[in-house]
Amino acid sequence: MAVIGAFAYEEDFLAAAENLKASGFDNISLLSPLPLEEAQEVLGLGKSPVRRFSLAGAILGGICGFAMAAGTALVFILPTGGRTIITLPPFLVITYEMTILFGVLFTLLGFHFVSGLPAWRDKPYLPSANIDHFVVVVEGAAGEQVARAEAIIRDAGADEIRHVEEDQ
Amino acid sequence: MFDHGQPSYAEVNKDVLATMLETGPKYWILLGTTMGVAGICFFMPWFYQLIVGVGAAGMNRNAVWGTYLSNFIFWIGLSHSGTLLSAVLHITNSPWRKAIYRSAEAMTLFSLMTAALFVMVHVGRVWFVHWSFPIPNQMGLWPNFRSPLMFDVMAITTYLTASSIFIYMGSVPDFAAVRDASTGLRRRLYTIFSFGWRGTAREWHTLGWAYTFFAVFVVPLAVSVHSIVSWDFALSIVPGLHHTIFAPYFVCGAIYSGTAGIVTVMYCLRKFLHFEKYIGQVHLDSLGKLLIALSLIWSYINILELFSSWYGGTSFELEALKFRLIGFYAPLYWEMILFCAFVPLLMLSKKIRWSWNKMLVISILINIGMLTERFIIVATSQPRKFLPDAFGFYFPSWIEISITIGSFAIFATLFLIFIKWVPSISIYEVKETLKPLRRDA
Amino acid sequence: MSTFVEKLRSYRKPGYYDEFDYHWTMTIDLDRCTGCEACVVACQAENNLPIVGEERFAQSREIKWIRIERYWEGEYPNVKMGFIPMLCQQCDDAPCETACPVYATYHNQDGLNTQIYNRCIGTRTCAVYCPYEVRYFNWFTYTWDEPLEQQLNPDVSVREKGVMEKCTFCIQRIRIAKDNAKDDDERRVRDGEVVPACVQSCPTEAMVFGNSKDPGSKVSKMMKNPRGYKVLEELNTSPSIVYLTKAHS
Amino acid sequence: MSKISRRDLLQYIGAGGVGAVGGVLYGESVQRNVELLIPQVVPPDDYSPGVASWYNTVCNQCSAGCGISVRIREGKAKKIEGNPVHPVSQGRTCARGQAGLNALYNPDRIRTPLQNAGQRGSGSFEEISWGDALATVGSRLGRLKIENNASRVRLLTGRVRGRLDELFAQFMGLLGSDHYQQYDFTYPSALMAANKTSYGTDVLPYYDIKNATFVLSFGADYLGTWISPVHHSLAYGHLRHGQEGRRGKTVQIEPRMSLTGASADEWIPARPGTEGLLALGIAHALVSDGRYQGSDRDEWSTALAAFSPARVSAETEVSDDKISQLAREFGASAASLAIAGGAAAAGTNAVASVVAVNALNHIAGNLGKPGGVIFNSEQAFSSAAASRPAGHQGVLDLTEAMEAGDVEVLLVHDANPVYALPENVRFQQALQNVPLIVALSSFPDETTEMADLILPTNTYLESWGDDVPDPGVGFPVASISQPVVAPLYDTLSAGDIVLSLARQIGGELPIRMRWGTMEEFIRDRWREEYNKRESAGEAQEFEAFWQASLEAGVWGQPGADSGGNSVPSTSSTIASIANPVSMFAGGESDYPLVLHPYLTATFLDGRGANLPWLQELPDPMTSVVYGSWAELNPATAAEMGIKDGDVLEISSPTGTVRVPALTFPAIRPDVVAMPIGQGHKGYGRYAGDRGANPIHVVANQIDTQSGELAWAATRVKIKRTGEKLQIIKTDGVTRTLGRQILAPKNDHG
Repeated sequence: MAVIGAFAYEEDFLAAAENLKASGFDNISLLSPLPLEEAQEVLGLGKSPVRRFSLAGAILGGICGFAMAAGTALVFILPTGGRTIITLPPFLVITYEMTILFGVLFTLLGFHFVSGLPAWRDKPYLPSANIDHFVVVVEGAAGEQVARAEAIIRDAGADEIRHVEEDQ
Repeated sequence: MFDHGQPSYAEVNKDVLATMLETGPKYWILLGTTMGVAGICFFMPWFYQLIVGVGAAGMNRNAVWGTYLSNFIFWIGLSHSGTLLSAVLHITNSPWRKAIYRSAEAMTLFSLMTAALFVMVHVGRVWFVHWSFPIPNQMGLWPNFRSPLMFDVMAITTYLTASSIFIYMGSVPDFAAVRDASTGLRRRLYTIFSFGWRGTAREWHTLGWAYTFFAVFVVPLAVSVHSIVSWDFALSIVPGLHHTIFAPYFVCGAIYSGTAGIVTVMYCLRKFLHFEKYIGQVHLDSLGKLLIALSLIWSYINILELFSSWYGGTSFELEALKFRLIGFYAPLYWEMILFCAFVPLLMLSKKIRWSWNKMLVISILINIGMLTERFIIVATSQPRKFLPDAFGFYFPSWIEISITIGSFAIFATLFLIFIKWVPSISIYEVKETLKPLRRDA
Repeated sequence: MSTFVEKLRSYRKPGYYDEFDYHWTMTIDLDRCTGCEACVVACQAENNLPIVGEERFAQSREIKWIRIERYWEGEYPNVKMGFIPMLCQQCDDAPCETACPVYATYHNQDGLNTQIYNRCIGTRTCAVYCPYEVRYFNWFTYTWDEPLEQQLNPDVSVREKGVMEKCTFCIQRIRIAKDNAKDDDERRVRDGEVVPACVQSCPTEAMVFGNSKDPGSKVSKMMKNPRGYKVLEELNTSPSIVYLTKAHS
Repeated sequence: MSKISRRDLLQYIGAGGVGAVGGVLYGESVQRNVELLIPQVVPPDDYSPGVASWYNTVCNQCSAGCGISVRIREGKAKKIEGNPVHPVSQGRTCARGQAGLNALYNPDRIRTPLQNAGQRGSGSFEEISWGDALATVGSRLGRLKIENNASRVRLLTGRVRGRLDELFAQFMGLLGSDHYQQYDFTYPSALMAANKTSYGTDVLPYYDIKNATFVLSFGADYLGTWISPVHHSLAYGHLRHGQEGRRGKTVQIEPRMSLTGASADEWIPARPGTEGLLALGIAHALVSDGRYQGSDRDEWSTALAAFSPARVSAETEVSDDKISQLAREFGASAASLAIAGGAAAAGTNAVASVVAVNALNHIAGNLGKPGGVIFNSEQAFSSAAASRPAGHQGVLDLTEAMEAGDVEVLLVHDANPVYALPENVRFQQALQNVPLIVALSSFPDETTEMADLILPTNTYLESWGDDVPDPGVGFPVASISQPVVAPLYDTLSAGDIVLSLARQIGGELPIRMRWGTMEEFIRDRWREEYNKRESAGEAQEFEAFWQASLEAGVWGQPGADSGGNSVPSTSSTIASIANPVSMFAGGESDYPLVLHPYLTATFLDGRGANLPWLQELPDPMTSVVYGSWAELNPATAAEMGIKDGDVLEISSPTGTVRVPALTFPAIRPDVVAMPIGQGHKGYGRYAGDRGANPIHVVANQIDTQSGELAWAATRVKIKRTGEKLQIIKTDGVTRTLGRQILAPKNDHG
């Protein structure tokens, strides 16, 4: 059972989120039509692990880039222009590009990994959360928790409250 | 920031989505026209050229590179302000970016695609162009990574990938908005496009971090891309091309022409998609100031280039310089100087900077100048190389001219398709610039 | 580890080859050259150069692997003409080679700047980079009016549209000579055994071709001539063609 | 090895046969249009796929008689190179020689006998069989012979030497006509006539440029077009750097810089027509300086008294300093040599000019010594027909006879007089009076087009023949010309046509001309020569000699002295010294410029214009391809407001041509030069209809002494037509702009 509360005002929404959190509801989602740093603070989201992916990707890309340039030059040795086989200046350019390419790709991977997207299963959601409403979703609530959560949300001034069965 | 008063959140959704969901006959006529022009002016001549050979173009022994390559640089250049500007402004937290960046990035993507098409048109045997990709081929041979052209392949594919990811990731929340506002097939499609985006704090948080990293990667990438394109020329020893200044020259020129391109695109969006509410004087004013700065840098580099050619004093450089300044293509050269160095100075006047129509004209002139600049680089240096006996002359054929015109139609077609598939203004970022609603307000 | 480092070092050696197997070199004595262009036709006959037609000439799209450049000096009546045969200089530090993304041109064991038509995708970068402008592009697929095609040399491929081509120092002749030498008890190719078509035809014997690694070869002796120089030497392309400048009586 | 009985073998063969039939049927059913790698099922003996063989023969692209080797693979000719053992070419070839393959494989070749099918000259022909063609000609000639009217038969050929010449002569002789005439525009007739005057013998001496140290050339483009360019080029290379520590000097005197002038150390643009005078001026300086020590010194002084440097300088526009410098160098050089040719030997004073040059050689003591003029008194295989006149006077006579209706049958072989004669000779118009014109030719050209019957000939690469190079090389030499490929089409060699005609005519002709083929004839003649020299050798021995000669392509006796040092009498030289001033057609006031038509190394007198390689060969001096032009001094052009590409109307007193202008830095301001060779009408697709033919506007002036055409004695006026024409050239800028191209850079600038 999930409890959904939609707010028209950001401050009410944030207040509800804080109260819920203080009341021991851990499994809450805060849906908003735009990124809200305050909401992220409520959930205690600090530095995102995405950055590790970026770093790893960049390093891996750099290594792969140089390895590709140097390795393929070694596999099939074809001298050009009197240059050395492993010609550093041009290979560094390749390394540079590959660093960025892998950095970007790994950041993408990191995003998917950390955000849990794509999520194909239906999750509790209100379309207005993507327009002008701020939505609190209390997931995994059972029994009296449902009523308690509902009370907190209503007290905070929600426009609309819904209960949704979760398809666990 | 908003010339016509602040819209509500819901209005933002409605206004932006309306441009996608409501399509009038005008759009279809326009799309049909651009597709027709692209087909007739670009693809048909190209097909003809594929059959007879690149000789269908006007290039010859003395100038084996022609308008295809100069157009390639032009389109790569045009791509520059989109993603680069968007990323820089994102990192520096400039709020005026938010209303325009989506279309600017789209411009990047589509001009890159057009540029890539020109590579295909340029090469002699396009059916073997995959041999230049770093994939094993039937000859057991890998490409030559020492070649500046390989830098190009790597840089442009990376740039294309990064730009696509950049624009896509920035659009995911907006895809969710489209999903919510639509039904049927479109809804199903956008469900997939939006990855099941709900807008949770965690999703926003991750996207914010990822997006910042994308931006951080894209800025040096974009700088490297045009540096690399300049090295196609500068790494040769051809007089008039072999200049150290070429990388900054090309990067600056690229941002310059791209920024002017944004002004043009903004004008069109505002005019035809009725974004007057969101794209306002502040954007125009900021871009105008940026253009002035860029034009001054561009002029400075140009003077530097002339100076170093002259100061070097070799017969090679002087002859190339002479051909450029007073040779057959001198009128084009001076046209470029007029359009790119002097016309932009008009924007010093706030009256002009604040006028949409005048800015449109200036931005188009700048891009004509930049198109010429690339042509001048290609067409005036090669025919004046080292052996005077091999001095020659190059004039584009009608096929090249037609393909050049067609490329603009391709770009326009892609852009027209884009505005129906992706919200051309970032919905959520515009909301960020609005003052948050307060109960007491 | 140490072998790895050694190996890496060896790969950093310029040109990769410790030394060339043969170093084919040509000398051209401008004091003998009369500009008669016998070499130009000889090359056309040997290497299947297309007959491009008047229109293509008007468009500067001729294909002549060797051409005679002419330079006037002075004004009438004290006017002089200088001829200089211009062909691929087979530079050891060739600007064209590094430019090719698909390795269609590279430096082989014999110090030759080779052009592999099959690999070429026609970016034409090599032609832009070449300071001697001796690379020629196939703007079209050229055909021969029947029965002129019966003359085509079966040892040399006919190039299709979109491919760059240039002087090969008649590599087909070099190959035949090397094969013969190999069959003949694995001996080395003798001086004078290989002559490119242009050198062969030259009626004034202005051109000498041979292996400059062999100190006894005729070309090595010619290279020591004090009149010797390389065209555009200041570009540091290390050409394999040494020109002997005009002398005065 | 397993044992297979004969019976088994037969069975296998039978089975194989069934299989083969099945295979063939299957093959037929799925047959696609494939080109076979090996064109013959059973290749001939001398044919191995993938292996190139070389056949030696003689080049026929000009009259130098170079030996060539032709590379053959799979029965196709691939490449022409010089025959290394041939003393004329010594392994080298010129551009024209290489392009012989274009003649063999020329797409415009005449492939079957043709009969005129419309108005004469309309160019419409229909195919007929060889039998009909030969019967037509043979019966006509036979009738004329019986009617005793054989003198109404005329044979006009290009320059033909060796046994073909003999065969032609014999044929015409047996027919009863003494009208066998050669015409070759490039033939140095004036030189022969002058040598007759100076030395009493009309041989072409051997000019030993190779061993000379100072070559003074009066208009002779010896490296490009004159007599034997390949041989001269070899000699030139030797002159420059053939000997350690010695570099010969060359000086070229001509109004427009030729290929040879460009290579010369000094180029002296004397006034056109005064080259002989200049020679006499130099001779005068030599004699008065006391350089000449002969017993007839006083006589020479008297004879040359009129040619003081001052006077000569005034008339030739060469400074007297220059004249005395030339005299000094000419006299002081170890081996000096003066030669005359080109326009200098094509004025109305041609013979007088060449005689003057001969005198110069005589005074400097250059006769009969290395590096000088060497006389070939004996030629190998000499035959009566060896020195057939190839002159202009004969063509004029022929034209007259045709006009008078005295010619009933005209046989033309390998000559194109319609192209290579001035228009006011009216040769083409005269042809209309000839009832039957038979052309023996490989290609359609202006003259062939006028024919009633075309008998297609093999090219020289498909024909038998032999040749004695003229001039000789200092010892007896003869070359064999053999077919290197089978005839491509239904064509016959000229010799075989003549032999067939002889059989057709009957009577004593087939008895006297008993050879079945040209090959048989050549063999027979070589056997005779062999027997003469080798005192009745065995047949087997001749066979070996013949095979060896065939393989080498040439036979010679390098040891045998041909009498090179026997200097003929020069007593008549003094007496023949005359004031050699050319008379020009056209007054100076009406026609201010002198027309200087020149032969090009590519087309010669136009015969090379149908070869695509030569059309695509940039002109050595201007880099122009595919077209002709008129060269003007930049000063003259500027004065008249003429720019490159302006179409000019060049009018002589006898005709007009239209041709684009091209400024040329090395030409006298009072001269307009035009290359010969273009301006064809009907010489195949490559010659096209491009450019203009300067010979057509040349006035029919003749040399006063020899009657040869004075093609360099016409004045013209030029007019801009206002039209523009792109001159197609491969050169960009022809100045080095101080770049390190022709010479190493000096240390600092």
